[in-house]
Amino acid sequence: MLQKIQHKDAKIAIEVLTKADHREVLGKGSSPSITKGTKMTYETSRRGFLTGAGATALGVSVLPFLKVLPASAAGSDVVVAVTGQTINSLDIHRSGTNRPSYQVAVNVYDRLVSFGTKTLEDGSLSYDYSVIEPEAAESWEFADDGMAIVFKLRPEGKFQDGSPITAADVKWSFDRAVSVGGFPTVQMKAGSLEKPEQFEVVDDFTFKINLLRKSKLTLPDLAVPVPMIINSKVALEHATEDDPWATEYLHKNPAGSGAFKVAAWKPGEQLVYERNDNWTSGPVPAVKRVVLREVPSPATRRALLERGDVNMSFNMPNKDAKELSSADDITVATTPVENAIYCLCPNLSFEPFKDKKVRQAIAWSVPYEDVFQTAAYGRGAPMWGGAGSSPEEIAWPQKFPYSTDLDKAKALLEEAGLGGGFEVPLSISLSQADWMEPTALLIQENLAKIGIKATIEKIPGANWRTASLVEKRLPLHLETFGGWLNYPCYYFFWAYLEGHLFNSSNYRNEEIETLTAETLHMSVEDPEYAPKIKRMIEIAWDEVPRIALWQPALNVGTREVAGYEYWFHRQLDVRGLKKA
Amino acid sequence: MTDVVSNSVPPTRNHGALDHFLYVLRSNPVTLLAFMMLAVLLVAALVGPAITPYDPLTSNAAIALQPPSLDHWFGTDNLGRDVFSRVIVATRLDLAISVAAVALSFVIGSLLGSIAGYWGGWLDSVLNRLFDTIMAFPLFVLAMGIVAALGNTVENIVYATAVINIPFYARLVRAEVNIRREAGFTQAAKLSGNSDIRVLALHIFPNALPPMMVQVSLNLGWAILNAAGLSFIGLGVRPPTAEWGIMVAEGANFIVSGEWWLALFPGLALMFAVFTFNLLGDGLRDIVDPRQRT
Amino acid sequence: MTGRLATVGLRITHSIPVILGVVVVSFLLTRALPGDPAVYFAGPAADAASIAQIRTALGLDKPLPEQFLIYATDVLRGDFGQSISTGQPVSEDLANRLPASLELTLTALLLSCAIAIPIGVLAATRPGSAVDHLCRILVTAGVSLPTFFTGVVLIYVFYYLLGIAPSPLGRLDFIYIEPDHVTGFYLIDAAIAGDWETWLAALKQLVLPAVTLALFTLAPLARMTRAAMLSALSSDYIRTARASGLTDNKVLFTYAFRNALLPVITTLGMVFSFTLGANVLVEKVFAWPGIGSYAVEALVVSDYAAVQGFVLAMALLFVALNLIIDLTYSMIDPRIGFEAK
Amino acid sequence: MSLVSIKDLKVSFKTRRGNVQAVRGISLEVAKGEVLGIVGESGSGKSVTSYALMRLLDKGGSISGGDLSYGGIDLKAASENEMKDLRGREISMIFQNPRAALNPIRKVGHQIEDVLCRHAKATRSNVRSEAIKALEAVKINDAEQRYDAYPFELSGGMCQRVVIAIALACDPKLLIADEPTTGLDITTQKAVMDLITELISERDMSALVITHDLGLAAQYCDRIVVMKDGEVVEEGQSDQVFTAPKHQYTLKLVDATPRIGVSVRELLLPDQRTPFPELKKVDLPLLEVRDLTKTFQGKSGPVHAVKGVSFTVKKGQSVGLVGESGCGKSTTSSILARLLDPTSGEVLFNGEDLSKTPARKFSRDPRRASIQMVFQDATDSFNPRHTARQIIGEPLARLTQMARKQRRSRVEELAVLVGLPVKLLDRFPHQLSGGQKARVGIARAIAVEPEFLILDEPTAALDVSIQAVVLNLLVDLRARLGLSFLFVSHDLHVVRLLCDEVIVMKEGKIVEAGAAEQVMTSPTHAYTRTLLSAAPHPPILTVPTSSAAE
Repeated sequence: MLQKIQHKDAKIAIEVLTKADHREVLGKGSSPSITKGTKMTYETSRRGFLTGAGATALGVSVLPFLKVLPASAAGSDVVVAVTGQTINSLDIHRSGTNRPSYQVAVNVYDRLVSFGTKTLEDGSLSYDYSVIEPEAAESWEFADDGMAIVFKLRPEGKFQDGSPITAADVKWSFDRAVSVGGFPTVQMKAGSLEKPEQFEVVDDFTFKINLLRKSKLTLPDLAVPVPMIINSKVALEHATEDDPWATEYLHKNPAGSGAFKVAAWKPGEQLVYERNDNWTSGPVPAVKRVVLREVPSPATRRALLERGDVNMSFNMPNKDAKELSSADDITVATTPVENAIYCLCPNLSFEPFKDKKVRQAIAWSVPYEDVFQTAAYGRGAPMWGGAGSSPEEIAWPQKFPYSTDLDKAKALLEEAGLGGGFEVPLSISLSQADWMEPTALLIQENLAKIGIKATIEKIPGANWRTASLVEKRLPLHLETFGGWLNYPCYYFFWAYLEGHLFNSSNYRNEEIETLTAETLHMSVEDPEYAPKIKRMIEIAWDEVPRIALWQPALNVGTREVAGYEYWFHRQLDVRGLKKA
Repeated sequence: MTDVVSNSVPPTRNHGALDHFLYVLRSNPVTLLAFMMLAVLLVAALVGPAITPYDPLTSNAAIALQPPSLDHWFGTDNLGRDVFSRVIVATRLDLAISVAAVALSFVIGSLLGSIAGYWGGWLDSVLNRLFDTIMAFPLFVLAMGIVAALGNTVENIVYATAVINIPFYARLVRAEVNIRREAGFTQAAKLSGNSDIRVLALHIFPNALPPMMVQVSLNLGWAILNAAGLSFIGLGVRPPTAEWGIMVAEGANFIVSGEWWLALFPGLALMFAVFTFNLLGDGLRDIVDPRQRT
Repeated sequence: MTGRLATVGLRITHSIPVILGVVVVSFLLTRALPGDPAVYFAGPAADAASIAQIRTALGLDKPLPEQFLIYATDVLRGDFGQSISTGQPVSEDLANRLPASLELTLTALLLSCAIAIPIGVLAATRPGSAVDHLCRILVTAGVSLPTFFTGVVLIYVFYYLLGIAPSPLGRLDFIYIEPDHVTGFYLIDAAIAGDWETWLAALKQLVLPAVTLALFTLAPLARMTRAAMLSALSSDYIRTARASGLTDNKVLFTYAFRNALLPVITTLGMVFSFTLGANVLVEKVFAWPGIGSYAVEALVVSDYAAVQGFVLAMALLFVALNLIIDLTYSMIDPRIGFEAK
Repeated sequence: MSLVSIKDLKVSFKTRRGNVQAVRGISLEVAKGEVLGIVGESGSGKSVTSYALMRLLDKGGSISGGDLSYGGIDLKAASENEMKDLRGREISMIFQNPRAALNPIRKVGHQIEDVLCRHAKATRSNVRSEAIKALEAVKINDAEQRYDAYPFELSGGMCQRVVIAIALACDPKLLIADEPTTGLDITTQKAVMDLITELISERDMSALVITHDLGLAAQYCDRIVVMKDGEVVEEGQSDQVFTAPKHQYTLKLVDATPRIGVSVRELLLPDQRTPFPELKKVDLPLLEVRDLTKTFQGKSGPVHAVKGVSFTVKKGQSVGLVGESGCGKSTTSSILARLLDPTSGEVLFNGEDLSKTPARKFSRDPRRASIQMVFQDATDSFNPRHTARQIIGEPLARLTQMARKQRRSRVEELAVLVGLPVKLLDRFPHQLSGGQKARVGIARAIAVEPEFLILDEPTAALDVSIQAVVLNLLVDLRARLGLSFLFVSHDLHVVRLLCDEVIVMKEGKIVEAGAAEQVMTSPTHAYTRTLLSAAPHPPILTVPTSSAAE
């Protein structure tokens, strides 16, 4: 009884604080009706216990002896998660915004549409690529000629500041995405969304996109984080002549309509989400707050999860995932990343790799199983040992028809006239050393067995993109690419076409160039689609400019939290989380 | 009072360098310990690769992450390599890095410090500002910057470590040279017809050696730590080369999951080496200083 | 007093070339870093055009001397530029993070002094004894451990195994709210706010990283204390004091220790600036939001402005520190006339 | 009844070579009101005795036998706390090098207060005035202001007064003065000794004066104990010890003390005296110094070290340059040795102006060999890493074309010439005694057969008996090699022994110059007279020294 009363008191105190003190981030949420508190309650509440009542009641005398306040005690509507990376901006459109920051776009902003949700075999949740669902848009329809899409916005749609979501906001946001340059513009382009003229405000709640071409990629591309809807009224207030898109303002101040608000953000330390109780684009989330702490050391992250100090560890190392999956109270969701492969890339700009046989020899020499077990701890899907030289289906990625066969490798090398072997640097990125280093070491060892002397070259993270993708000057290197839009043709577009960013092998094949161009926008249902894709895969297997190693997996460990959903963007979507 | 002691016992014979060395060892158990430890390190560095039970580079995924056993005294790492062999083999590289770095900074620092301390004037001022500038950098970050800029090879780690140590030597030598610039024996050497450079090189500088030996030995240890720190940040030597710092840094990630041996043994080896060098300092000074002989 | 002020002015003038040197070197160093920040910050899937656009936006398309000129004028105006990776003005980042590093370093040094100085004094009063050797070995063992290793081991033992320590998550466990910003030092700010629970929590977070750093700084301090005490104790004025029948405490503290303090303070200053730069590793291990980890991250992604700002801030700190040491020195030692320096 | 009684005291030190007996059973007594001098050369154990009395032996030292008592208290058996109560209150001590004897960073007033408070001779309220009284007692002007002074702000003599004030603050009964005047200028020496004796007799104290200077002991002490190698060799009333020494060693000491009316040969024991060599003098100027000035840039403006000095040294002549510290004599000698460039003026050597060649380049000048120097502090003038052989051979290697083998024999030749046993040639400087070092220094200086030799206080650090030998050696060498000397010293008595002419310098200027005998006997300048009178005046020998030895 006593505890209950205390609990109530503490709750009020913390609520008061939330209003009184904006830095307060962990209280029990705010209620607009209570705006004043006595000085006393304010002070006691400064401790801001997640436990609220319990710890306050036990008081100072007990606290020093509490080892660590477990997250499990942190109240039923607060989730504490850890991640190894820093969120450096709240604006996905800004240049310099890093990948981990994309989750802000997911959680704080809405898009017109979203993907559906499905349950995977292992019981974990995943987004469903095949289903497009409404988000800020209530409904949409294609024009008769298929060259335009008209979206009906939800009339009740509200931004977090209470103002309505209008078509003008959508247009402003889309204009921004295609105009600011850099990644957002490129991503929009993938959906054939290239210039502001395509976007049209029909009326307050009707928004029209005029298409440049018919493409299966357009609608899915509207569900990726980039085309988020920004409150243009707020943004324009802060726009200047030099900064017409208000990048300075939105960088630190989100103006969205999403399920969560940003309650606190300290780059390098933490980001705190607070529920938007008036979310209009979906069911209001179950948890009130999500605290995302940045902990660079994976060992510390693991310890925190194991000790129960956090509810969630996002993007865990494979080894931890493997070992913790057997723990009783920890659930590890390991989802193979769609449309992604870890590969070994021989660069065709370098003499020995111009010969297909040499590339094949290398493909036959990789100790796949050892690499998969050592570098990935068996998390993910094997991409070797496929049955035939032609694919049965169009799924991507699928097993390449190679496996470890040093004799075959040697023979191929002989055939290529390089029986004596050669020397080559094997480049890896310092910032991805966790999987690249063991992989490279094992490959290096086997290459040595067929006479190829590889020296491992570590390239600093800052230089990796320049060297591998922009200048494409690494003779033999490890590479990873995953397409957000889950189509084989999309993967080929980025990774097999000459000059395209992820084709770090400098590969060119006329047939693939043509086939990709033909299939990229083609509907999957088109009868021509499957044969063309199969042909592309066949060529890619035979010519192996990219030697697939395995399909990586995203590991997320949770504890007393349910509702984690895998997304193609590989960022934490906190909207569906529930305290178990 | 002390002159009583030295004068009332007329020295009977001239002790040789070896005698003196042995005396220093005898008189100070810690120094004796340090030299014994150094011997262990040197043996490991010289014959290490020949005596390891396994090839330090050969992986064996089947026996990855095995705890220490009779077969693998220090266990195996995530690629199934024998940690014991790697720790032993790494000795040579780690010692080489620190010795090379320290030698480089010793030579350059001594040269610059001697010049600054002996001639003084504007040269001294300029050099001093230069040293100040280097010292004003957060040194470890400077080392990181250098390695990052030049690329992470063993040579560059050596250069980076040397650069950040140069001011310490230069300062020390400068002070030591400065106090001897006007000393009687310096003047006597000039009277004997020695040019400035001869006076500096043959008379003043050798006398600055004893205090420098302390610095050298401390720095040897510090250079190893520095290289290890760089490895921890990811700017260490190339894999699969065995190096203590990298092994500790990588092993550190395995501690929480229970594979403590990965970090512990290279960590102990690292500590052993640094510890040895740190302990060596005073003993080395006593040995180099002829005034300690009677 | 005016003389002192004049000398302070003179000292500051002396450090101008140093600061200038640091500005130039840090500029060149950052430009020598590998990697093209434009590529890095253009983000994934950026094409050549957007990379070029970013490059222009960053001013990286201009010739080096012009870039330097722009940078130098900005610095003169107190503008350290904007960090690309955190997206914040560098000065703001540093102002946020410097107190964290300072708090950690100062606590560690305080701890270190509290142990090293008594040990050094003890060893100096019994040179050559077992106590002396033991001190030397212990202290040396401390400095022989790489800080990141010590840190990880301490976390493993005290947090993971024993559960005594709080989770190694930055400056304050997330169940606490950070105290009102006054100094940026949580211990001080919490004390000002009278919030002793937060104070205690902040202290608990500090213990492990501070111990890690302190272990590393024990050796130079203890060694110097010992050496300085030995030389002070063997000096003539100690003999005079003894011959006057002064008590052991008086001789040891008023006479020997105060004199020995001078070199110890010099060492302390060096250790401080060294530690502040070198706690990079400790900050990384303990997720401590200090400037060290900031610098490392900036360096890794070639974030020019952040690296330059960090280095410059450290250099200014270094100059200020030297000034403080000089002032302290002159307070302890009357011989150091200010004009003599 | 005696105040202090020492019986069969033995003190030993633990060293690298085992235990060393520094004091081998000495006995002595100090009566109330008596001033006892302990005289002996370095290593005689005289200081150790006094430290043993205070129970303040250095590390490794211990009283291994005998009895010590003070006013009936057994000092050997007294606890450390009892000793602490005695020190400063009953027995006080003053030291040589007074500046170092004071805590450099504590106000002198506070240092006196520390002692007063320790022995409860003052309360918190009156401690300041008591300390000022103590300062006044040692005749410090403006005691009130000096109270706030730090040692570095005081002159050497003033520091010694403060040390005395500390020692006497608590009215002890016994004062031990350990070489109280060493390191002070001769005029200050006298003032300090006069003050000590005055205060002692005023307060009816006893004193133990430890000194290597027999003359000083004879002048200020009632009774003298002569120590050698840790043993007492002679004891007696001071005039008696000095005028009628009984022990051979005392005789040697007495003889070796330079004093008016004795020649350099007479400093030696009679059986060691060889006939005075014939000195060749040529009436040709070797070195002419004209209007030499030297100005240093100090921190607070220029410092004029030498202000227009002119003099001539003739071939074969020996000129003495006398003055107290800071008078410019060392600067002058450095310029003449071409280690320093003059600001202005000429240094004509055999008619050529040496100052035209900068000091920096002079080491490669052919005339380098002609001018050599013997340094004041032999230890400092040797490279500690070189053996005596290397040190003597250095100028030969640099300034002559001698082959290695030739050089080796020449070094040995030189060693024989200066009386250094050849077997010592392979020792490092710190392994040699003071006298041996002086010989090495001389051997090095004459190795290249210079014409002109500058002797910068070559005997200042030596015991008198060794000084006597070295001075005679110099005389012999001068005769044999036809050298010209410039002998720089603060001690007129020593200069007189060796020099034909004397130049007295004060504050960078020559105040008096003339033939040595004449300057000594009838000085014209007041400063010269002060210098002469400040030197200790031992009782004149009444008995011819030679008879005592027989």
